[in-house]
Amino acid sequence: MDFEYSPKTKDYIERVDAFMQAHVFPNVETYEAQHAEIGRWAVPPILEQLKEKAKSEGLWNLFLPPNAEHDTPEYQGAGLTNAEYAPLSELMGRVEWGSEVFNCSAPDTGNMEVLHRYGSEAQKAQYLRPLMAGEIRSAFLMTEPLVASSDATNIETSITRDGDEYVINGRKWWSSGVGDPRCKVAIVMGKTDPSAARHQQQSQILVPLDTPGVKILRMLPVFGYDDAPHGHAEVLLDNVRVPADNLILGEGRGFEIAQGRLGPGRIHHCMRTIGAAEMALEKMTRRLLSRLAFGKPVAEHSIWEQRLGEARTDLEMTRLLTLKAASMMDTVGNKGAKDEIAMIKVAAPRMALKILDDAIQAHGGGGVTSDFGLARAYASIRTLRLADGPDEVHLRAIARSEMKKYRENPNYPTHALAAE
Amino acid sequence: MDFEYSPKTKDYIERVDAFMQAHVFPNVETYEAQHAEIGRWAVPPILEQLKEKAKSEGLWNLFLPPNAEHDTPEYQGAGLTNAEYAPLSELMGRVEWGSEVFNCSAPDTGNMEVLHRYGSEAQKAQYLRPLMAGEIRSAFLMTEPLVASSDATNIETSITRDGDEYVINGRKWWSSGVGDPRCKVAIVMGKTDPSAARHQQQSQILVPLDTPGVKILRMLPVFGYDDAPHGHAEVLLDNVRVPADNLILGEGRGFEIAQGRLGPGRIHHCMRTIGAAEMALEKMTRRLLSRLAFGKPVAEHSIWEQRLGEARTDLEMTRLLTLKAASMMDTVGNKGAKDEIAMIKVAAPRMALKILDDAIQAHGGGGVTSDFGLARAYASIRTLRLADGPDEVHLRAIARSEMKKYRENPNYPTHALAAE
Amino acid sequence: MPYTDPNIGEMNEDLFDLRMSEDARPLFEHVKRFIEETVEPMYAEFSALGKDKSDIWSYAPGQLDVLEKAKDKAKAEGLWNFFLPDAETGEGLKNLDYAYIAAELGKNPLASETMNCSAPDTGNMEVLERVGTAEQKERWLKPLLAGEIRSAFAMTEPGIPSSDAKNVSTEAKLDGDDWVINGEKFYISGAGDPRCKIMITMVKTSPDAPAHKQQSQILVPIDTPGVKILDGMQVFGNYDAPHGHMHIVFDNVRVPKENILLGEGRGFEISQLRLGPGRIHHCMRSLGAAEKALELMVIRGMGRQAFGRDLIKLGGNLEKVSRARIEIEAMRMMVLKAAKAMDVLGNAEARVWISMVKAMVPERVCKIIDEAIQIHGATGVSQWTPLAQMYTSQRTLRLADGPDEVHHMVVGRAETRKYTGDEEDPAMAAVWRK
Amino acid sequence: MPYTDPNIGEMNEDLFDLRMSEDARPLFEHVKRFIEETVEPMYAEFSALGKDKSDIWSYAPGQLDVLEKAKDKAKAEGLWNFFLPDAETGEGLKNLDYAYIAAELGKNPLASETMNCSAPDTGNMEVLERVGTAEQKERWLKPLLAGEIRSAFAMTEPGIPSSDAKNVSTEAKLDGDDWVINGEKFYISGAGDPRCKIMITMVKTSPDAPAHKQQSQILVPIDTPGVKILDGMQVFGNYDAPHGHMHIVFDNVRVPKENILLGEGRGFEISQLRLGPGRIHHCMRSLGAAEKALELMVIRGMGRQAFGRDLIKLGGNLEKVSRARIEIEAMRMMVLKAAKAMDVLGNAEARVWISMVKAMVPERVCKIIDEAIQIHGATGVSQWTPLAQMYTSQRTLRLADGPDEVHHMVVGRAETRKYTGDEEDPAMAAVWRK
Repeated sequence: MDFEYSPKTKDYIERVDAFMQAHVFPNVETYEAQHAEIGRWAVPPILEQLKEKAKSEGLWNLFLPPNAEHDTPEYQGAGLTNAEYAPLSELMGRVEWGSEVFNCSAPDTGNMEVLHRYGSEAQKAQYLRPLMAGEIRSAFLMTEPLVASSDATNIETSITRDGDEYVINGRKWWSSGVGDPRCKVAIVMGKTDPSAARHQQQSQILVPLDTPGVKILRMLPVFGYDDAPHGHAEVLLDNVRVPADNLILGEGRGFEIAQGRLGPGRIHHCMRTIGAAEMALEKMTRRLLSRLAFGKPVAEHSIWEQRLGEARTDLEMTRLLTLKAASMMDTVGNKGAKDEIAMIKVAAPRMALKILDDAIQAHGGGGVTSDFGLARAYASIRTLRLADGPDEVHLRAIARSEMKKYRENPNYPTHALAAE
Repeated sequence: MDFEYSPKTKDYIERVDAFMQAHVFPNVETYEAQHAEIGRWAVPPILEQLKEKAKSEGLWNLFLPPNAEHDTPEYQGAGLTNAEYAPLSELMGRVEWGSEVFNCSAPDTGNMEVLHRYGSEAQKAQYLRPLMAGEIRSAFLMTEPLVASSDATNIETSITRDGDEYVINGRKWWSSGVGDPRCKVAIVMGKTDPSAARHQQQSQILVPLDTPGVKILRMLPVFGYDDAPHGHAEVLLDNVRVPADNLILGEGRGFEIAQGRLGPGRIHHCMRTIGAAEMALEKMTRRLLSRLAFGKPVAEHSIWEQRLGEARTDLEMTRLLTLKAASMMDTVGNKGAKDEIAMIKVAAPRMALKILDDAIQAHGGGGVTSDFGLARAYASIRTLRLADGPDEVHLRAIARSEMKKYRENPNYPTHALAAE
Repeated sequence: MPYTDPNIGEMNEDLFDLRMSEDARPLFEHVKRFIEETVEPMYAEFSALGKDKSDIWSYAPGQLDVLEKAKDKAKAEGLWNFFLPDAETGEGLKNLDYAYIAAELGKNPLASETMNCSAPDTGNMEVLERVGTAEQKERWLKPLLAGEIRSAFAMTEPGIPSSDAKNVSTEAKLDGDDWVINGEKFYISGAGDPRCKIMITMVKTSPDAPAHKQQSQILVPIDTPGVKILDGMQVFGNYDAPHGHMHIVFDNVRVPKENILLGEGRGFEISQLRLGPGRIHHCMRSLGAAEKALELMVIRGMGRQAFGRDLIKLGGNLEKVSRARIEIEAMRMMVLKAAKAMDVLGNAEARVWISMVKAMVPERVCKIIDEAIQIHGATGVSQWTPLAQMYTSQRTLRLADGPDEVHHMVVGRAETRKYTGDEEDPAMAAVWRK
Repeated sequence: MPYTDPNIGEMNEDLFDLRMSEDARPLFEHVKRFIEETVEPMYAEFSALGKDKSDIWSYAPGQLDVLEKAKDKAKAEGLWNFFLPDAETGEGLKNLDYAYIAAELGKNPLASETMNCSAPDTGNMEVLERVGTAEQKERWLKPLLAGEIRSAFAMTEPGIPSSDAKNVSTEAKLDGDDWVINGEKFYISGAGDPRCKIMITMVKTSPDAPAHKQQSQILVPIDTPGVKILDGMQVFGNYDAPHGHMHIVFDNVRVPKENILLGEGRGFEISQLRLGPGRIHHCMRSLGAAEKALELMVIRGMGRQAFGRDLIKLGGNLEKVSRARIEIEAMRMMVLKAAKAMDVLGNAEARVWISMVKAMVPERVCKIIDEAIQIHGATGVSQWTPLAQMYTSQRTLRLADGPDEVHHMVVGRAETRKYTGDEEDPAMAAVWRK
């Protein structure tokens, strides 16, 4: 076991951090000023400028791990493994739109991975190429308002074959990214065969957002935030017709595809969350040092020392487990890492929310308003405890692994695995 | 970064685990039966038999890291670094007296490290040799009942030079291991010069326990446990005279020595604690699977799934941070690892106590009694939140490191360290 | 002020009778009925009218008409200004009785205002009633009592930790017959309302006086030149418009010398008047929010299935429901007891009780709402349930009127004073009001 | 039994008057004085006499004499058996009044016994009083009421989760004129006392009856052949001797047919009688422990320094003190309310309130004691403070009388039943007693 980053990772950490310090942090205000000027659902030009710059420095598509089977000169990432990319994701996560600068933002990352692995040549040419070039953005339409989507077999949108086309009908929500004017295509999950075996009913299909019948009903606020220009949409799919070739991989293979996409996405979210927690801890500490109450710096009120100490401890533990999960994905695959991924999916947002809540408290009225970005980060990370399956589902999965050891093998040796 | 153990570590893990499965777990009952028969303050013979066996298999003194400066053919450990030893410590910690089988139990480990590093040749010959051979045991007399010993400058025991001797006067408690009939010597912390600079007042000195004036006032219970035959004593030092040569390193160097000993000891305790937590989680899971209530296995009452999931998550995170701290001690030294050591000192017992408390709850009346060892483990690990400085002191130290970044350097770049 | 033991941990018998008094029951029943029969339909109409208004800082055409109509009805039925003690006898509703009523008022966002019992006007009216000059009463108290105008209380400042009220730094200097005020305030609640005409403003007039005598309170008409309303403060992304929590700069604002309340350096003294009751009312309203969240949690848990079981049987949800119910009942008793303590011991003596509930209630209500959000999945953070909105407003309460930490200091120090007999720092109470 | 809404979350006015009744005050004052003047000095003497006794399961010479002397005094002063309702009128102390008194009794470990009001005798006497035959009363109730013997309640079994009382598996079979009992019980509290003569034993007599009609309760004299007391159960290393929590095997124990209480299959019915009051008393005593812990925490925090400051100002301790105080006051009100609910609604209807406090109090008191341990450093876990002992006994309460989880199920399901109207599972209440 070795807790030092490899020289390659260190090099990337330095480059990404330097880029953040030199170009991203100093432009946060620019971004906000431009955004205020051009309207909620437009993209501040600074973002595209920064993307060009990052691309020119080779800090681009860092998220896409090497894949001998599917990599081609045209379609390949920067060659970083999940474990190598994870700390970079944290660094980017310190600014809400930081990941996008490096073309590493959700849900594009997941969609690119899916297309890279399972897309046909035509699908790649049409969608993967511009996505990897950062020319367009994309969405993933999975969750539905009318069913408990944490149990994905509940998904009800229908995808029905009709000649050379599929006809799609259904209602989706929490379709993130749909608000962005650059968002051109969505991957839609739905049922092609309701009579098939439980895990073979679903398929995934590519739907250009300008297809007739795709109706954006409205943008959903998260707490008071619209998360513009990204946005979370409620989308009606009303007799949407797309060519049959838009189906990914084949009918009934929706689950298979979904399982592949979840692992890396969760790692990325967790690492970004850790980055956000680092920012909150920094802001909290600076704030506590800078303010006096009842005759001494608030930092010296001892309850705050305890909170700072706990914050740092929780943060370090969570980061390590996330890095381990990333590393396991590289070495034993998504499936072998599934418990660890479930663990960080629960642990990272909880940790960050606790730190953010304390940071809000330390900032007084400034904490809940927009001045320090804390309330907004809280709202956005709170959503992570619900997205991709609520905590309860993941804890249940971990518990079942725990039980399985003894249920299936009552003679399971005492802690053979304890120190593995 | 690499989360796999090295082949060497894996080999040791296998050997220690195999030894535990083959010889230690099956003899827990033997130990208890013998202990019940021979009396509280005698040592069950099985323990010495197991020690012989472990020694013959080369599983001996695993805790003592290689030290080029001080290692000699006569005085050296098994050659494992802190990071290599840490997982073994966890495996041993699954049984309360497991560490001793491998001559790796506290406070001997700390005392041996001190003697190995700072002892004179004569001190080594007299005490280190039999300690490393497992022939005698030892104690460390630090904490005092009358002062807040978490602030070690408060220690009041006096060590006064008188000709060729030192005369020691003071009262100590929580002197662990003094109950053991094999315990022959103690390292005593006290003041040689109350007028010196604050951190140069203290010294450490070797005191054979049969020296006149060493009075064991009584053994302290922890909750209801006497922890026999190990035991925690209150000791009066009443004009205790020892040769001047018994002083370790030199007058006023007590702090220097103390700082060296704390790091590894804390890692060991934390890893043993993690082993105890693993045992508790296993017992809890098995129990929940085996009992029915209100028509279904208790394991399926969903609150228990949540607790199991959280337990596994917390356990994994804590283990990783502990391993990282061990690794940092090897690479950047005790001082560079001080924050991480403080973090695990707080995190590991808290994690284990939560899991033990849930496990107690799962066992009903059996949980608080002696049948499953859970109440006893709870009592003993609860003490760890107080020993070696209470949580609050360590959290404070972590908080101060956090503040230092910004206090001393207001221009500290935003999270340059975030992903280090 | 020598500190007297607030009877915490003691068996002061009077504090254990938490029944509503018989006298208050008719009012309580009347208010309940009025909300159901008049306020609720009015609120529905009011909301419908406001649905597409373009300026969030205004009222849509017709909105104020329906509101005024309901206010007139309340006035006609005698449901008006009942928060205020009788001007002659000094007697008013007991705090305990008001607490029961506040729980009802909390059930509709416009209920308090319809009966002219809404914050921050209530505190302002109380202050004017008790310490206002005849002229001040004529000019400001009268229209406030009539419900013709609204008001704000300008206390909190962005640059300093306002939980220690000694820090207030907006300065007022006498220049001839005028006070000249310079400074910056934020979270001035209610100042966004177009009907808000007057602000009671906390200022530093006497920097050389002892720490607790430096502050004064001054009446500042909101249209005075130099009062610059910069923006509303968002709370988790919401402006809470048109009420608003405004960010205001005082730039050489001149008001007549007579606008000072009570006198120079007496700002703290006035603050004592306004702190207790308001906090309790907020806490009672918070309980209403917690009840609502629990109700939503149970209904959702029973109506939705996953993995073949009701959600309520998954994820430890039943225990979460139980813990929520236990907390709610415990909080209810504590709030009522604090209200009773104010009645029996007086506001000053009851302050430790008040701090107890202030530190206890919003934090725990946030936790309950958070659990309710969780069982709703993504719906929980959206506008399809009131939960996200409720969360943000309860979260804000943990900072308003003194952050939790300050109240824990008050309670903790009361505990240590049992052994030391020391006095309390009076600054530890006066803070910003919502 | 159709379930009736237990008024949780509702405004049942009677539940909000938590004052001690006037009638009870003289008794309350008398008990308080008696503890101070008689029990405390007696306890000091009792403890001194027992200091070096060799057999922990015995009383040292003289110990019982001083105890009996104090008991006689209590009897002479009329402080005797006041837990019991009047045999003729059926009226007794209100639960609310008893709750206040229990808080006083909790202040000394021998106070309850000195006034013949200690568990598990109280529950056993109540049961005998209500359902015993004339003969059973003569033989067992009389000496219990006179304080001549003590008793135990044998319910919990090691092999099964006793929180679901349907699981009880010790069997009793009729063989001629005798019941023959076989099985294993543990945590039989009080059975270690040499004065303990009788056990009310929960057995399964009717395995073919419906689930709730299989159990019966039978009187088993502790000296009956076949009753084998194996050992005491340690609780965190303590035997709590000589009272003890015993592990007992029933090996072909024969008792006469007439020893059954009430009748075959009526075990659950009897259990309903004994559950409510006992739980409340435990909770009131727990509060006493929490107050004690808080007191020790504050005193320690103020009297000890580190890093140049009082401990109370380090480690967030002042906030911990505040949180402890808030919890204690909230718990006090909840326990009193549950007691009042028993008075107003009856034990069965009040069961949700009882479960609320049972799930709330010991868990939170453990937390408070744990904080107190923490501020004491290693002293906190040793015998130099009562804290470790208090912790273990409070921790055990989280399992006794039904683990927290079962009580949360009771409360959670009551919440869901508001919407479904379903009935409750009566098994969810009857559990082992301490």
